Amino acid sequence: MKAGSNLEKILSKGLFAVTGELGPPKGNDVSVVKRKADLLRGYVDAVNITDNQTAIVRMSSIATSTLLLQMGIEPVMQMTTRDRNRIAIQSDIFGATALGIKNILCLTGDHHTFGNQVDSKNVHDIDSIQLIDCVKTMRDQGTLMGGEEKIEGKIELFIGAAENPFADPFEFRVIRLAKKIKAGVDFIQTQCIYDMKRFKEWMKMVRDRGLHEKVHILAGVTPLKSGGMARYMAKNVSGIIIPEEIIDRIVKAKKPAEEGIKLCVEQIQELKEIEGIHGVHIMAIEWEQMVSQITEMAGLLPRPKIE
Amino acid sequence: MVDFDPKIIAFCCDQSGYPSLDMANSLRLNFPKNVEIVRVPCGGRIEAHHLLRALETGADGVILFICYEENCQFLRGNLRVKGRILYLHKILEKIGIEKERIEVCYLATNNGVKLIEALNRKAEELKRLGPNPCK
Amino acid sequence: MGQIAVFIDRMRQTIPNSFIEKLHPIIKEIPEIGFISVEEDLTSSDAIQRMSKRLEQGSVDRMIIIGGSPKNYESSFHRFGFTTPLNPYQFSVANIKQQSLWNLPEEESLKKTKEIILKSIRIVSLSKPIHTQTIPINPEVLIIGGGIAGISVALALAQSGIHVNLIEKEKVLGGGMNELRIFYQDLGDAQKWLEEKISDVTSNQNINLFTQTELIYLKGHIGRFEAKVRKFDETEIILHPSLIVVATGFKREIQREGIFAHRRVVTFSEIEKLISETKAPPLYWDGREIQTVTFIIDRVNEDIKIDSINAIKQALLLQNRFECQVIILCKDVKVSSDGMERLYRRARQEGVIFFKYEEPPKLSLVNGQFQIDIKDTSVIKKEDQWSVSILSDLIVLSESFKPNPSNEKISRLLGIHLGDNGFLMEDNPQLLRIRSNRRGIFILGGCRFPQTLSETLIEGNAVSEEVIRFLRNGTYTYELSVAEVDPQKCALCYTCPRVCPHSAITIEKYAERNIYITYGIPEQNQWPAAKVDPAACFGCGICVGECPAKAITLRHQPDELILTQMGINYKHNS
Amino acid sequence: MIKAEQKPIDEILRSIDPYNKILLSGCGACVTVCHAGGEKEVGLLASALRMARKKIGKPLEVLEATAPRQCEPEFALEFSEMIEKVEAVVSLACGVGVQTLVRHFPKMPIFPGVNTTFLGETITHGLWEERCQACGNCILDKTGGICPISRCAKQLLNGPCGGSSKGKCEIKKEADCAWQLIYDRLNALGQLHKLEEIIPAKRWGVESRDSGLRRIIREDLKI
Repeated sequence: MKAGSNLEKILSKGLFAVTGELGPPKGNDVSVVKRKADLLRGYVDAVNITDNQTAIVRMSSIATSTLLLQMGIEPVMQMTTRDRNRIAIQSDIFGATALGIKNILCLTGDHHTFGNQVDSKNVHDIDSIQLIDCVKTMRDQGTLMGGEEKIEGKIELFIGAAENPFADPFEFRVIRLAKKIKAGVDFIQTQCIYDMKRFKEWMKMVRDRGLHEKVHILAGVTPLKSGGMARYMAKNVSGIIIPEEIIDRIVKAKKPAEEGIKLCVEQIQELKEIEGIHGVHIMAIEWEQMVSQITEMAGLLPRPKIE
Repeated sequence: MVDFDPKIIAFCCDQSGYPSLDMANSLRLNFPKNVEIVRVPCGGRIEAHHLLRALETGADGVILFICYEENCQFLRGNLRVKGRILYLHKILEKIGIEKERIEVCYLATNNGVKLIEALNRKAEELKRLGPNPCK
Repeated sequence: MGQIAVFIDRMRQTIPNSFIEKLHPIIKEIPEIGFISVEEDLTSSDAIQRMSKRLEQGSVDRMIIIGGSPKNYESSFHRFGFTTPLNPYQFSVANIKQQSLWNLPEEESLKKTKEIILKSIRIVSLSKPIHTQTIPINPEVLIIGGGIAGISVALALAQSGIHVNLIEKEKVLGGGMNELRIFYQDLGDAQKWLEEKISDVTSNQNINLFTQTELIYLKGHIGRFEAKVRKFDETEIILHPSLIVVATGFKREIQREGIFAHRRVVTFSEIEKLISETKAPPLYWDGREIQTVTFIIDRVNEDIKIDSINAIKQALLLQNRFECQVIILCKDVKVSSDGMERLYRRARQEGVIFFKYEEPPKLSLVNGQFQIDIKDTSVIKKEDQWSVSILSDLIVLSESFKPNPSNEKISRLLGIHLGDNGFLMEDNPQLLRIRSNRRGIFILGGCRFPQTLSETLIEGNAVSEEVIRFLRNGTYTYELSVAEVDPQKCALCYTCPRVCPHSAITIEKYAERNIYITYGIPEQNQWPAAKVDPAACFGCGICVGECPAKAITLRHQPDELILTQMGINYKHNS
Repeated sequence: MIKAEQKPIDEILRSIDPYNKILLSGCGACVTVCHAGGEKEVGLLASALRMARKKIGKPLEVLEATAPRQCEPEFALEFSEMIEKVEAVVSLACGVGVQTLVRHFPKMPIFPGVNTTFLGETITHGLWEERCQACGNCILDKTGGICPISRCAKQLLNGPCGGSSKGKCEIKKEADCAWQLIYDRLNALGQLHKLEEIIPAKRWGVESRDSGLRRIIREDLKI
């Protein structure tokens, strides 16, 4: 065991993992965190706590993760390199692990110009792959990044990263995954998948390189609420591909939200069958109440308890 | 409206503006009173600083008589000067001078009447705008 | 500085004598004035002669004319070959015809006239003499492209004793002309004619023929080009032509899809070959006797007339010589060249059927024959148009005429413009279309636009004439009324070579680095700067207006002349 | 070369508001090439400033001068005589040239007339693009000659982010994704294996501007 987190245990036992996602409040209102966490409790193995997602200022992911720990839910703390240099990153890791956080997701982060502090200076001291390397060094060598300096105590973290099979250049995406594995990543959560054909193509490339045996891949899904949302995402969010027939299906449905859930469940079932997929990551953005239904319908319940 | 004779500097391209001017002269068309003619080999010769200097040294307005687009004997002289005027208009806006004081008028060789009409219209317009405040 | 001659032109009594009398005292006040002379009509040849005599006395070194438009004087001086002892640039015109000054109230008119005259005097005082330059030129020409255009010019030039370098990319000469077997008018043997021409070229002492050869680079300008060509065996030769003729032709292309891929759908070139090689009827193709032939034109090449003319020529032959029934389907019949209208009328008389179409004809195979369905558009109302079905043994299809793929490279190497359509561009539609934007480079034939043989030959004559006239004297003289770069100020920003419409500016090593070496400075001691070639420059002044370092001046119209024309005393405030 | 853009005239006017006689100095090097501060721009701006001030009844006298390269001390000192005659200077040179004047004329107020924007190249006439951030340790050998530090919005060193779409960057849709360019180029060179290597974190704090004032010292050249 590298960190002994619930997520790590489930994945290392070869069980199909389910993770969820929680966006912290745009302020210090703890009740928001509690309400959202309660909606996820028992339906997922761990919950991603986003780190100022889309560069919108929110409660810090360390604080929110700690709140979750207090509620008895396992967090996956996201950490972006957008806002922290390597001093802040390592200091935050000390703090996070001291507070009992055991999962980390290493990200570059959305560009600051998408957020609500466009005048800020982005840091990008290191990138996500270098961050993985940094955390691994801290955990496995017990030293700070790049130096011989010993850490007081022991860093135990299950290291995750994201990967987007739908961004370009397509052929580079697998190379990049291999680099993340080389840097020391333990699990991967993918961008939300709608274009199943392209995803399967990508997974084949992953398997051809034998990467699926070196890392746990959790396939990302996001239920579509409405035709409008599907259209918006397809048009405006780079790195998300939504095939026309899926947009069509949601747009033409009598109850689009229901159809969205149904589609999501179908997708999970299809993803489960792909060799090398060890779990799903359900990103129900501001729609956390649906996670129970999705996991139920997809036959992912009850979630295993491992001591 | 202020009653004065606005001073206009008219740049005439040798291919269109000047022949049109000759035609206007032969037809004995009536000019505004205060016009200085500058003959240039091509619209492309007219530099941005000539135009600013014109305004600076006492002209109330400047008008450029150059060839229609795609009709420049030197292929792109008229397009280049058009670009310079766009740049100048931005400067004029910034310093609070009406950009109408610098204007381009496209002519063919035989547009004597159009040239005079443009000059007279310009004079009227400048009377409306009043004297150039930067003289 | 010497004195100024003043000529007053009454413009055939346009200016009343009374006005001129009033002018005299005003002019006399001006200190620089040498003499005043009044003429009735300064654009007449005898007045110009008188003027010339007066100036030869040598008491003045510049002059002004008080009269009408400077353009009138310039053109009549040019027409009568007026050469003054004065430099032509130390001359200015006070155009008092403007606003018919003599018609204004006296006081105002005299005041204005005086202003205009004083301005002219200021201008003429500022004007510097501009001289001409003469360079020796070799009677040597480079022709790029050995098609009929290049061949015809090469032969004409060689006959006049000009040394011609003819380079051709392919192994054989002839280019697109190899596809033409029968002449349009007299239906004579075009190939035989071409072969004779080619053998003339190969045997001509004055023509240096390089086949399988391409141009690699070009330096220099008119009269002094330096061209490097590479032969098929990789050897490179440097040529020094004075002028260049580009005649690289065009390319034919056909896309055969669906039914158009059928063996009995042929191109114009194929049917031309078949007709010329079949001695007597019947006509066979693909093992089948051909009795009906349908031409479909205007499917591609909508604005090119070669197809129409070819179709009519071939239709007549098929109809007369091989007793075929010919149908021509077209959008428009384009016969706007010499004698073609007559040919078209003859084709109609001989029974060739013409059908206009708007929507593309539909083709299908019925019992081994093509069935072509079209709507007859001779009725204007759409609903009254009925369908027509034609059965045909053979379909003739036009190939599309595409720009030569090497045009882009040629335009880059030679600094000549490429049109949006990919063909090389003539300088200016108002001028001779054989001139490129660059002085000394001519374009002719299909590289500018696909056209008929006779048109190409006419263009070829025009080019030959221009070239011969230019090379006749062995020297080239041009006025130095051009743009000039101050290499000290040049920032090497590449603005001027990019904006020059005539590719007359290059960045060259020519400026002198070391003032102690006074002449014959070796290249390593020169530094690069933009350089305007005076022989190639047209003096438009675009580069002057663009230069961010103000390193370029227009010699015949520097800033001070423009500011003076604007009425500014340029020294003030600058 | 250095690329710059002229400051808005109103901003320059505010800087020189208290003065009645100024020197407008241009530079014959980089800013001339990008049409921001050469002799032509100096002339234009001088006219515009004079006109703007005449309009509000506070005439301004403007001397104009352009140095071949303002960031050399000797060229800067050539302005000495003119600077004695004026109350302030507006320099159209890049930030470097402005500071060269500042260093040599300690008592003279000197204002920048351009915003120094980036180190870039000419794409076509009138279009310049950033190419280098002077990070102090060139990695172009690792990235196929295309710089992700200046051309990737996130300065990623190990491949494109999830926002690379059809060759374009999600942050500026008109910009090419640097990593797409790197991929294409290494692919064309047959060197895709270079992408498998992890490029280690850069030593920003030692090599780049984060280290404090950077200097290049060549003892052999010192006079």
